[in-house]
Amino acid sequence: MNYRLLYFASLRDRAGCAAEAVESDAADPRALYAQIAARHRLELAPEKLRVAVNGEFAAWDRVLADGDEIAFLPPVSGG
Amino acid sequence: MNYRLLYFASLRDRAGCAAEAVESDAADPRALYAQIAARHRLELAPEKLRVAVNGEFAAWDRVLADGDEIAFLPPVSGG
Amino acid sequence: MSAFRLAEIPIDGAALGRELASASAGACVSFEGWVRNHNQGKAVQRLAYQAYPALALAEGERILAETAARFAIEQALCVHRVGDLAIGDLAVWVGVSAAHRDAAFAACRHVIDEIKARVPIWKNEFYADGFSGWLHPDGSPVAE
Amino acid sequence: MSAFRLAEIPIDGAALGRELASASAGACVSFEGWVRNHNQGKAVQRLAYQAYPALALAEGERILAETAARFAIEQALCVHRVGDLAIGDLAVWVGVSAAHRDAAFAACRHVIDEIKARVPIWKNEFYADGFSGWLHPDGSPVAE
Repeated sequence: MNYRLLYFASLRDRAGCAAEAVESDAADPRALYAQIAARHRLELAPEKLRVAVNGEFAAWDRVLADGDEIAFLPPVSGG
Repeated sequence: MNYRLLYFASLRDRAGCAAEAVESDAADPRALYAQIAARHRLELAPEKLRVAVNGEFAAWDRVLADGDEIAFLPPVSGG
Repeated sequence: MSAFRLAEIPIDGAALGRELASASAGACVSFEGWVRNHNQGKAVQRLAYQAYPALALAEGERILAETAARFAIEQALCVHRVGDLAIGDLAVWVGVSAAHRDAAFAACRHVIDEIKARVPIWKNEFYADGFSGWLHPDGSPVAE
Repeated sequence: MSAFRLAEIPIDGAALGRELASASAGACVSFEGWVRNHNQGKAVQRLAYQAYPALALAEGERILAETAARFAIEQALCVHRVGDLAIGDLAVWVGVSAAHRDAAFAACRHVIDEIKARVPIWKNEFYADGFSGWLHPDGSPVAE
């Protein structure tokens, strides 16, 4: 399936881009993160991240659909 | 002795003036208030008031000196 | 300039906020007291504040000094209006800067509570029914 | 206009305060987060905030709606900067109006606490030693 990935903060620095299109057989965010973490050598463990799908927070086992936009969010630090 | 009295809020309305000079034999604020309360028909009991002498809070039994400026202060309501 | 001030003209909160500016402060909390159109169920049309200036300035300054000693803040300022005010007018402004927000919130709250309880300033409310009344700190009318 | 906003240009706290004006409000509490020249013992030279705009706006709006439901307030607004900021710049502004000050203080504190904990905005601090780092909500560096 085709997904669009968004990267923020330290993940963006590590991935070297703010967004990318990926083709993947991962069916949920957990499997998808394992793939991209290996490819970009991301070191933040999933327990430290939150997931968003199509602009809303989502669960790690959410079933993904073709064309979904997925973001893995590092701990926030606004304010 | 000669005192200068300052009036504020409801006491000013009742006394009909913001300040007045009085000659009195009262030796402390307690005795002085009894005299002026009778003259101006002030109805606020002394327990509801605070005393200031020469611009600082003072006790009801403070010994007054000739020329002192005395204010009897109703409960405040700023803010 | 003193940290506690009385103002006979409108208070400029933005200008006061700039007086608190500091490179080492991360938080600034301000409180504004506005003239409200009602109190204890009565419609209020306007207010007048009367102060005992010499004592109000001394007591206000004492409150700000006590606050600076008690909380981890950088600076605290307070300005209180006197004279005639209309609905919506800014009656009192308190601003506190600090490295962190815990102290800024706590100190700002402390200042306005103490100002209301201790500073010789009196509020006279003028009501829609034509009556007026001096108030206690809790907003209830003075018996006299 | 939305109650929660992201700003790429300097925040005008005075203009935001005027949006809160109300004849029935007696209290207005505002919080300003300023860029501080130090954090956890390190000298900070400047900051950059990065946001996930779609989700930040939705989550910020949710926080303000929850706050309005939970506290007796009239209105709550929040604006957060994104992009590059210098020491002393206003990074986040929260303002709350209410009939009484208890609710205004509590709600303002609640908003800034929740914004810091939940809204997808990230702070990158640039240090005097030439290094930079993304931060956790508690101000400590992200491990990666």
